[in-house]
Parts: sequence; C-alpha cells; structure tokens
Amino acid sequence: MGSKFEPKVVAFCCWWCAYGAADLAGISKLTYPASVRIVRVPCSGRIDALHILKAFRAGADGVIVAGCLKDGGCHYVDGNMKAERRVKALKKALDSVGIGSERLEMYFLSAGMPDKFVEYTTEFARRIEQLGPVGLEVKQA
Amino acid sequence: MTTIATLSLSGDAGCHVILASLHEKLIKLLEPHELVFCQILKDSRTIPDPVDLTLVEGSVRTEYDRERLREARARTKTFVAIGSCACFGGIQSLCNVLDRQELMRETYGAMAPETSLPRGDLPEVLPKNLPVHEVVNVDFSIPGCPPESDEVASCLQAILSGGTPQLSLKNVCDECKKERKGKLEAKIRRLTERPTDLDRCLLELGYVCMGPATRAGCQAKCLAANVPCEGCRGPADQKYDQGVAMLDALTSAGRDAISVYSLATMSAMYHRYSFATSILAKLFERK
Amino acid sequence: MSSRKPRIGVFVCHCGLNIAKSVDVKALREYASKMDGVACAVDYEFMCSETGQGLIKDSIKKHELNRVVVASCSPKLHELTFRRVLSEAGLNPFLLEMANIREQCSWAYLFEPEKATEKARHIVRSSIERSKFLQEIGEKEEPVKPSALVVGAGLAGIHAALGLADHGFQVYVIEKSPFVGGNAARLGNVFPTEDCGICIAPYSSEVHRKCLYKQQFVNNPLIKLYTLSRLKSLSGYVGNFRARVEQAPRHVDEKLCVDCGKCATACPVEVPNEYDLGLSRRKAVYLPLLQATPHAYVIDDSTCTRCGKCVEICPTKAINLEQKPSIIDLDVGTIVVAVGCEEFQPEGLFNFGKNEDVITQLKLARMLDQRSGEDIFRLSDGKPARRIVMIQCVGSRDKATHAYCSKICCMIALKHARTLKKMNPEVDITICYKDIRLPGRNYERYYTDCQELGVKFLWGDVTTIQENPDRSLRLGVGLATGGTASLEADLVVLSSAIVLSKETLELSRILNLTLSPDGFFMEQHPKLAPIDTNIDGIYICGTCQGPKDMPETIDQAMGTVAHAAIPMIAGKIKVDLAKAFVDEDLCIGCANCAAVCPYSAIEMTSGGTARVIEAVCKGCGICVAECPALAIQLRHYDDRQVLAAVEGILAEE
Amino acid sequence: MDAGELTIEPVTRIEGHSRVTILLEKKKVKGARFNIVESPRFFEKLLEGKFAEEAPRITQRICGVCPVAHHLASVKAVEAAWDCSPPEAAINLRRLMLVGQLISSHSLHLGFLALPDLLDLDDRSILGIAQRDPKLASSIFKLNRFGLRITEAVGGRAVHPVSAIPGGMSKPLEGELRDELLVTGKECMGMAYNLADLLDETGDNRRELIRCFDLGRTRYLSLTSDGQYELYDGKVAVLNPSGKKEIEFEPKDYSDHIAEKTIPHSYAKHPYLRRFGYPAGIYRVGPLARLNMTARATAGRVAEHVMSLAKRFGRPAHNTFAYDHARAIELVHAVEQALDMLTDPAIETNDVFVRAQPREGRGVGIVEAPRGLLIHDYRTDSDGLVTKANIVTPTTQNTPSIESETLRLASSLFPHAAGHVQEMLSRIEILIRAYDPCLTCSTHFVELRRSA
Repeated sequence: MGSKFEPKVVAFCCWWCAYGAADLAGISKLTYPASVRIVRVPCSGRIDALHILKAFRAGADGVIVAGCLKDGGCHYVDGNMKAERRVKALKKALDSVGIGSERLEMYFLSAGMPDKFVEYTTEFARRIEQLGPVGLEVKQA
Repeated sequence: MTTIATLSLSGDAGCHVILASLHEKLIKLLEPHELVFCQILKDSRTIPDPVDLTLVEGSVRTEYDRERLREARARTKTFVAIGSCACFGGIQSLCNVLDRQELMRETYGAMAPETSLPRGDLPEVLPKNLPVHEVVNVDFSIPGCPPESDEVASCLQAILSGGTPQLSLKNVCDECKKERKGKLEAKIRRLTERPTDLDRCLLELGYVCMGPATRAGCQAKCLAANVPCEGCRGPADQKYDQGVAMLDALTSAGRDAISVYSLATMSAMYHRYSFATSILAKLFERK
Repeated sequence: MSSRKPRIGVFVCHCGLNIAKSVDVKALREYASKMDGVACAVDYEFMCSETGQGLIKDSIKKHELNRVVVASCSPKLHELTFRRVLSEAGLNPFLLEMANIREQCSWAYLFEPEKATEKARHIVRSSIERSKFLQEIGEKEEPVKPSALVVGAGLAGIHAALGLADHGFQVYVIEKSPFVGGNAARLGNVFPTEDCGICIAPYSSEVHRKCLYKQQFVNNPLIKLYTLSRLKSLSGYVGNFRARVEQAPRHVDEKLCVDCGKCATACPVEVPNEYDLGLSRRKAVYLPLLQATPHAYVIDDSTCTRCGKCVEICPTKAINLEQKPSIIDLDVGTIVVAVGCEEFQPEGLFNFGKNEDVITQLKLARMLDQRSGEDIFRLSDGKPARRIVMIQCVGSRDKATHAYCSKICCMIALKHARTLKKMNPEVDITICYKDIRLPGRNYERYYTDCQELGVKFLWGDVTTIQENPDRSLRLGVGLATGGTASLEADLVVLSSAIVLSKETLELSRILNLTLSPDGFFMEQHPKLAPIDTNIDGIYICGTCQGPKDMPETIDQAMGTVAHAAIPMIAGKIKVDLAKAFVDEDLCIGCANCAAVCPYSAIEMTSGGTARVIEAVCKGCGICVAECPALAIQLRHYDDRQVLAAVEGILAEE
Repeated sequence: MDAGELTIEPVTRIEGHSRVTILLEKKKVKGARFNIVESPRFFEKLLEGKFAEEAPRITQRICGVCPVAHHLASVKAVEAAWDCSPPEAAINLRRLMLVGQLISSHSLHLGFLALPDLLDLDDRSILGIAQRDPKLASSIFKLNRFGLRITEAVGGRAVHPVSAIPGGMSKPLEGELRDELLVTGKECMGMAYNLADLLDETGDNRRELIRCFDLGRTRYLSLTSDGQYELYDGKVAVLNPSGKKEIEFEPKDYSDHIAEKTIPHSYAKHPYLRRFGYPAGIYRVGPLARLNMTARATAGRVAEHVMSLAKRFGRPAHNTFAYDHARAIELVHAVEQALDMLTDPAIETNDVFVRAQPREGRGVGIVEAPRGLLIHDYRTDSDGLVTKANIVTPTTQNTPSIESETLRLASSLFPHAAGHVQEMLSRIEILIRAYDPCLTCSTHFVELRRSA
C-alpha cells in the first residue's frame, strides 16, 4: 500500500499523575501521535507483567508505563518504583522473546506536566515507528 | 459399563506408571468397566469407535501425535487430559523458543562419524510442542508431573460415576509444612546449596519456589524433601500464567533474577511445565 | 445483575462543539451501536446537562441496561456525576465506564477529524469491552471510636489535645519524657510576642493568661496524660486503632507528691540537668524546673543508686523504688502525631564539642533564661562574654548535612542578639549569614531593631576557627562580597539545624508513616493535604512534619483537630468496596502483599491467610501485581477488566 | 502373500511408540525395520542455558519408568563437571534409590508386560493375571509398590524423585521410613523368590518358544567394579561374545569408545563400538549384560538361579529370553540388597550434603538403569549453566540388536509361518518386549558436538 506504518502504542497511565497529564495536554490543546492509546489504571504499581505481555500479544507494537514522579510523587507512596523494577525485568524478558526491550518504556511525570507527556509519547511513538511492526500474530478475538 | 481408552502422545509414560501403580485399586476400578485400548497394558492396536472415556497422556509434538489425538477425540465422549504434558505442554515445551529446523539439525545433524537426518516414513515434527487442549476440546484435566495416584484414582472414580473430578483450588504452600516468617531475603539462591534452615520457607530463603503459584494436592512432597517446588501441577486457576505471576512477585520483592539470568535460564524455573501455555511463549508466535 | 448478559448503553456526548467539532459523533454512535452487547447508543449535545442525564436514566429503564458507557470528557470531571445518575436510575454506580474522548481525543486532534474519530472509536471500544466485566460494588460502614491518641506533648501535641478535648472527645496523650512542654519549654522568651515559652496561652483561653501546663492540660477531665511513655505497636485502622503503650516507672506517685522537695535534698546523687543542657545540676530524684508539669518529682532510673534515702524521708510515702514498667492498650479512633524535633548537634563543625565556648542557640537560650545580671559568661572560664559571633545555617542548606532551610534559626539568632544588646549595649555581636530569611508577620521588626541596636551582619562563610592563648576565638570569614575578614569572639553561637530524632524513625515504622526524602514525616500532599498522612486517621502537626515556628505549629495542630474530628463527629466512616480482596483458597499466607501495601491495609489472619481491611485499603492494586498466588484482585481493576480494556483498545476493526 | 509389508503398529506392552515393518519379497523376508515413531523431545537442547543443578530434576522427565536412573546419572554428571564429591552417606542413599528403581521397574515389566505372554494367557494383560492368579498379581503389586516406596522414602516422590542435588542429597532417610521399608522388604523377599522360580519354570515349560529366541551372539556392555555387579559406580566393561572382557574404560572416556549413527527410519540413533565399526560393533546392555559381566554370583538363591540360567543358555547367555529370567534374578538380588542396606544403621546418617560450587567443566555420569547403561554428559560454564548435553539411553543401545534380531526371527519363522502370520508377529512382539524397550527414553540419543 505504501502507506506509512502506523504503530499501536498502549500507554498505561496512572490515574493520579500520568492520566491527569494526558488530560491537561488535551486541555492545553497539545497534540501527540494518535497511535498512543491510553489505558487507565489506579497506580502504575497495579500493572502486572501479564498486562504488558498481553498488550504485546494483542497487537501492541510498543508499551508505555507512565507513573508519578520519583522521590515521593506517587500518590500511593512507591507504586511507581515497584512498577519501574517490573519494567526493568520485563525489558530483559522482551529481549529474550525477540520483541526487544526498546518497545517497553517507563516514564515518570506529574499531573502538571502535559508538555512532558507530549514529549515522551511523541518520542516513543517515533521510536516504534522506526522499529516497525513487532511482527506478532494478532490474537484472534 | 464404560469403555475406557488411554492414549499416550509425546511424554515419558509417567502417567501410565501412576495408573499402573494404582494396583489393586486399578483392577477394582476397571472391574465393572472395560479397558478397550491401552497400548502399554493391552494388545489392542486401535481405539474403538465409539469409546466412552479416553485418558490422554503427553503433548502434541509430531503430526502423528496430532492425528492420533484428533482421531481419539472424534471417537470419544469424555476426554480427559492427564499429566502436565497433556495439560500445559510439559517440560518439552521449553524447546518452543527454539527453531524446529535448528533443533532437528543439531539433534541429528553434526554427528560423528556418519551423518544423515531421519527421513522416510517418520512423522513430521510440528513447529512447537502443544498441550492437548490447543488441538482438541478437553472435558477434564488432571495436572501433575506425574499426577498424584490418589488424585488420579478419585478423579477417575468421579468421572466413571458421572460426576466432576474435584481438584484442589489451593496452592502448594497451603500444604507445605515449612515456616514462613513474612520476611523475604533479597538474595537469589540456587540449589547448589541445600537450605541452611530446613524448617524455613524456601521462597523466603531466596530459592525460586513455585509453591505460591502452583495447584495444591501433592502434599508439598518436594518441599518436605527440602527441594523447591517446580510448579509441575500448573496454576490453581488455569486461566493464570503461573510463571508471570512469580516473575511479578519476585521482581518487586527486589529479587529480579530475570534481570540477572536470561529468559532461557529462568523459563525453566518459572515455566518448567507450563511454558507452552505461557504468555511469553505466545509472544514467540511471529507472523 | 452483573452476572447477567451485558446490556450496554453507549452515550456519546458532543460537548457542544468541543467533541463534535473534530469527532464525527454520529459515526461514533453508529459504530458503537453495532458492537456486541450494546443495547442502545445515543448521542446528545451535553450529556452532563439535566436533559442529558435524563436521557441516560430513561434509556436505562427503557432498554433494561445493566452497563453504561459515557463517551465524553475526562472521568476526572464527571465520573461522580454520572455515577450518581446510575444510582438514581437504580443501577449500581460502578457499572459506569467513561470513555474520555475529549481531553484525550477531540482536543488533542482538533484539526484532524479523521484521526480524532478513529481514535475515539478505539477509546469507546475499549470502554465497551471493559464495561462487560464491570461488577456491582457496594459500600459498608465502620464505626469510629470517639477518642484520640496524641503522640508527643510539646507545643503541637498540647494544642491538638486541648482542641480535641474541647470537642468533647476522650484524648490520650503520650510523652516520652517525664514532663510535658517539649522544646518550646526550653526556649525562654519566644518571638514574636516575647513572652515565656512555657506559659503561652492557647488562642481560645480566657482573657487573662494562665500557665497552660499547670491549669488546662492537667485539669482537663477528658485528657489523660501518660509521661515516660512510648508507642510500642499499633494495629487497626481509622476509627478502630489499638495502640500499645509502654510506660516507664516514675517511682513517685503523682497524686501523693506534694512537691516538698525533701527527697531531692536527701538524694546523694547529683548529675547535670539535661533540661538546661547541663548548665545546672539536679539530683537523681528531681523536678527539672519549678513550673514542670506534671508537678511531681521523678526518679531517674539510670542514675538512682537505690539507696532508699528518699523513700525514708518522703512525708506522703509517694515514692516506690520497685515500680515496674507497665503496658497500656489504648483504643482510639484517630491519632495525631506531634513528636517534634531536635536541634542538630554539629559535632566537629566550628570546633563544636571541642571548645566549650562554641555553643548552639538552644544553649544560649538556656543561658539567657537563667541570667541574673547584665552579662552572660564564657563557659570555659566564667569571664563575661563581650564579643559574641553567631554563625547561621549550621547543618542547614548544606548538602553535606541537610539540604533544607531550618526556617527558624534566623529569627532565633535575631531574638537572642536583640535580647543581649538590650541587656548590655556594650556587647559586640556579629552575625555571619548566608541569607537572612524573615518571612513571618512582625518578624522584620527584629531585623530593624538589631540594626538599630548595633548588631553587625557579616555576609559570608566562616572558614577557620582558632583558639587564642587567652581562650578567646579567632574566626576567619570568607566574605560573599569578596575578600576575607577576621573576627575575635568570647562566645561562638551556632544556629544549628532542626532535625528529627533517631527514635522517630522507629516510630514511623510502628505507625507505617512514610518519611519524605529530607527525613521528616511525609504529608499526604504538600499543598492540598499538609496534615494528612498516607494512613487514614493519622494526622501530623508541628516540627515533625518539617521546620516551622510556633504560630505555624499551632496552625497545624488546630488543623489536625479539625481533621481528626471529622470521622469522630460522624461516628462512622463510609467505605466503598472498590478495594482489593483476597481469595482465601488461593492465598498461601506469604505476606508479600502485607509487606508491599503502603497503607498496612492487609493483615494476616489466624488462619494464615491475608485479609484486606477495606477501611484502610486505598485501591492502588500494588498488592495484586505482587501476589505470586494470584489470590488478590482489586475490585473495579481486576485482571479481566484491565485486560479487556487493553485488548479492546488494540482490537482490529 | 508374495510381496509386501507386514506391520505391527503400535507394538504393545512396551513404553513408547514403535512400529515393526517386515518387508516381503518372493515369499521371503527381505528386511525388517524397527521404527521408533515416538516423538523426539530434544532434552539435550532443552538443557542448554539452564542451571545444571536443575538438570537432575529436568532430565528425569525423559522417562517415567526409570526416572531415578536419569536423576542420578544427571546429578553424577553435574558433580563430575563441578568436581564435587558427595558424602558416603549420600551415595548409600542413591544406591538404595537405584535398587528401588530396579525393583519397581522390573516388577512392572515382568508383571504387566512380559508374564502375560509367558503364561500364555487369554487376556494378555495384568488384568488377565489378576483373573487367573490373583496371588501372583498381588505379589507383583507388592513388589512394585515396595520399589516405588523406596524411591519415595529416599527421593521424596515415588515417580520423579527430587532429593539428589549436586553435593549429595537434600534429605536423609527418616528412621520411621526405614523401619517401614524393612518390614515390607522382608514380606517382599519371598515374593521375589517365587517370581524368579516362576521364570525358571517358564524356561522349562516353554522350550519351543524360547528356542526361537536363539538369534545370535553379541557383545555386552555394563558397569562393573572389579568384576563385581555394580549399578552406581565403577568402570564400563565390554564383554565379547565368548565371555571375555575386551575393553574396560572410565565413564568419562565413553565417547572414545562409543559412536552413534543416525538411522533414516528412526528418531533414535544406533550406537556401536568404534573399534569394531558399524554394524559389527553393536552391543547389548541391560539385565543380561550385567549378569553376563558378573564374574561370580555369591551364595544363596541368586547363585542358584545364575547357575540355572547358565545351564540353560550357557555362559555368557545369548538367548534373548534370558533377559526376562535375568530380570527376575536381578529382582531377587535387588530386594536382598535393599534389605542389606536398610539393615545397616549407617543408612540413617544425617550428613548427606556438601556445598557444590558451580564452575566451568565437563562431567559424565553413568549409572545402570533397569534397562542398562545410561550416560549423561554435560558441559557447564563458569556460572554453572549447561552449555552442552549428551544423553545416551539403554534402549538406544539395544535398538540395533532389536532390529537385527527381528529380521532374523522373521526370516527363520516365515517359511513355516504361512497361515500363521499372527503367531509370527506375536513372537516378534514377545522378542521386542524381552528387551523391555523404553522408547520414551530412546529418542533422546544425541551428540551435540556442533561443528565449529
């Protein structure tokens, strides 16, 4: 078809910070790639490895985990730090299954950082665009 | 009278050994019924059509396995998967991350002094090893490597009397006698050292013990022998991924062994018997 | 009802043109109406309007809906509105799912209608898929005990206790030392009113001043004070805490002691009085100061020789040397933590600890409080101290020790300089500073006063300090304006930082309160919830939350009174059950969840399984990700619901 | 029937899947093939990159009938690679477990697989035995249970034990278990004698059947320690067809002596002795090899039976039926050995473990599995991860003989078999069963010497 590869990026956003930042980006009429698809979770610490892996299984080309700022920014004390550890371990696992760790990234931002939200998601979506499709069989519904 | 068949696919016959080890119980169990096909115990060569109950052991590794499985399923009313190979693909699924051609080449290829690959009328090896339920419908599953003999007996009894077999819904830790103190040691331990404290929970001591994510019913025998649970019975709830659950639990406890060792190493710890059904294995299925 | 086959109603809001301008709302409605499980799909200009809400309610009845998806603005705006709509229509409010197609869609792609419409489809599809797994979630009530525990009886704790007692609640106050008053009682006169620190009247008191410690606190029938007491453990949750307190023996019966002082006269042991930082001496049985509250002697176990002379001489038989520590269990609804701070001991800095004439401001405060003439004296040789140098920011605003500003040291230094100058205008005072920070009302006056009284201000860092043969000190100062200066001093006073005491760490562990990176107790939100903590029902005030002066401390104390009173006045708390819950069959009792829960919301039952205390759980779901046995799920965000949202948002059209 | 093929599929009452094909041409048997169609499970590849200390528990899944042998060969290989010597008490426990395995495996084979033929039952299965001779069935069950119970007591589980870890055993043998085993062991002794006698009698009763299993002479391979019967340690010896010890080598040198040939019609490979080439160098392993290798049986019932065997078949015995008798003799010996070990108080010693240090190395572990010599050969890296593995199972080693004997048997029977094809095929099956082939094992026979 010759059309540009349009990646699918799932952005798990914690309700208190990242989701708020995404809202504020909209309110500020800032734009970011439409390929970024937001899934709301109460806290980034809620995100299981299973959720991330299943997102890839379901056809995602990249996954973002977005939580509150480090050093006390987390509404649930340190859920974001737990998420970070999990993401680190999963990056390794993704490398081993041939998906590549660069398709998973964790970002930290506060609800008042719409510009960061836009910057991170744009940058990530570009990265995935360049990497191309993950080449997974999309699971039949 | 129920007609019964047993089928073994790719596996180690351990489930049949368990069946045989029911001894008098097996004789009694089968008395009012008829064992019509059991390649290891009887001389019949084909599964009759129809048959009431088929127990299938082993996973689907070759085209031949797949054919026989489909044929058996088509002839059977109640189809029971027995053992972890049939239920989850079993230990041989750890090869699912490897390329089939490479497997064949490395296994039969560069061998001294003469070299040739098996060919002719041998069944084709499938791209990956599959659990039974990914090929045909299964009515009941009795997991374990091998399943406990009491469990097999009671499940069979239940099925033969028209009921539903009851498996434990708890986890192995529930039956483990080791003491938990609620404190995880951050160190990752391997079984190159026997636990120093033989009364203490092995997970807490730093071993990768799959007990928390594995279905109970085995009386935690491995733990009683001071060896961590290998997860051979699969998760208590089959919709979960036992290995990913452990990976999750251990990473945030700071024991992210997976970031030290490769997936190839750790899959044998987290997914030793259930890799074929794990989400990680599914991620391999490329277009 | 939730187990029934889903009948989903999808309500697409135009939000005027906010959504409709870039999202083709008609096409979106059409798309949604064709999805599996959708019983009706409607679009309307303003769903949040009365008419829009009515439309939803009518549709719920007409189509027997059991799930509602509202595609509109962010749930941060109107989730509660629409939940109420569901309630009013007889549906459980948690059967609502919002699809955020404004903030996260129409506004982000204002001029790209195709993109916006496509993305809206993803978002709505995800919400519809997720809604299928939503379940009814109820709420329950928990009673709240009308009693409070106040930890610490310094300025903050006393004010909090008094306020809570004024509300009519039973208040238990525990204090680790034998007497109340904390640091405030040692400061002498305090700014900005220059009255005596131990006698400050509470805001609400009678017209004439009363000594706070003697009158109100001790005589209030609703306040029960436990001195020499420490919190050993805490269980329970908001409304139903149980605190276990260990009280060390006083050995003197407070009720029988008549303050005759005979015991102290008879006591053969004499040691430095820590209340005065060793400037005075006391006996093993003692009152640290005349105004001490409770007004009863105490025997210091660590120095008492058990000679029994005091027992013999006591006329009221108030003394019992055999008294043992006791354990007290207190059942309370709320807790105020007001454990205060300590002055940083800058060992090794500016010869502190090596040279007796290098002291801290607190010691100077004690010296000034005891003065009997126009001079204060060098501690080394008792000669009048005529040249005094104060060094600011010792241990504060310094990466090597504490990066934060201790906030009150500037005022303390100016207050002391002013007092000294007023006592004796001949005294030469130099203050070496980095910045002088005086943001409080009426504070600037101290600065102008000091300038008028001839206090010298030197902008720079003291870089060297040496002892002269006559025991005076020579200081080298690197000036901020360039160059150096040299100062001679009889006394060097360090304005030392405010820090939390070591035992506060242990307390934070017992209470499960988080500490901020600077080491103080962490408030729930620095701006919006400055006295609340990560644990519901526990509040913090005073310097344990960060450096502050007296007015601020009292502000916060009063704030905690107001907040702690809320559940206690209501007598109950409502707990929605959108919380984690444990499948006891699967639970293996590993206590992983309890270990990672930031709120101590998970307890281990006697049956060896975990139990979520719903009143405490805040629904973060950290435990869910953590559980190796997959025995915990979070209502409203269980695995199926999250995965349905993920798979929905990714599904091919 | 002039030309064509006769097939038996699946061969029943053996472990695993195989097919026998007899090729006919001009009323003559032209060829025979023993196809192992059991799927390959690639255990050697599977081990790569895994913690070596996990190998004993992973590799035993190769076989559900003789897991103990794999468990122990594997742990020995890891210990050899890591240069680690477990305490004597641990070795005693392992020997006990190996004997237990022999009891459970042999009783299973004799009772469930072989006897139905030899007793010429109508219902050729254990169910038939239970019907005809409940007492015999009951003693088979008891013996089988005793063997499994030993494995469970020492290994933690009856099938797929877990206790052998590099450095020793994860647990000692508890006193009460030892007492229990002693009691059942004594009960089983008589049953084992009876079973051996029964096999001896069969030798007399079914002379005609047995005679047709005289199918030639081969070499034999087994462990031996100074000419004595050995299951766990010692050297590997090669016995020539006349009963002379030709070669003796250390386990670690096995690949200098044994080579493997890929066979087009089988997922297993044919091993042979390098010195003699293929097919001259094919050899047999298992109960018969072990008895032939043993210089002199001690006194008692074992010695009597060995004499009887020698009298009937010569020494070394080559008749393939002798495998079944040898198996019964080993069963007697195993129960005796188990009782000896259990009687010695040393079996309860607590000191069963020394800490192993993972390191780079190569190790070969050889034990005698019920069906014969079992070889595990691993290389590990400095982290103790397996980098290469090679496993040679007994059935693999017997497969060339099974095939050549099938051909010979078919050829000898066929001219007379016209109209009795079923009888011929049945005899071929009986022949194959005598080897007690375990085809789940046989598929893992691989050498992973990757070309550089």
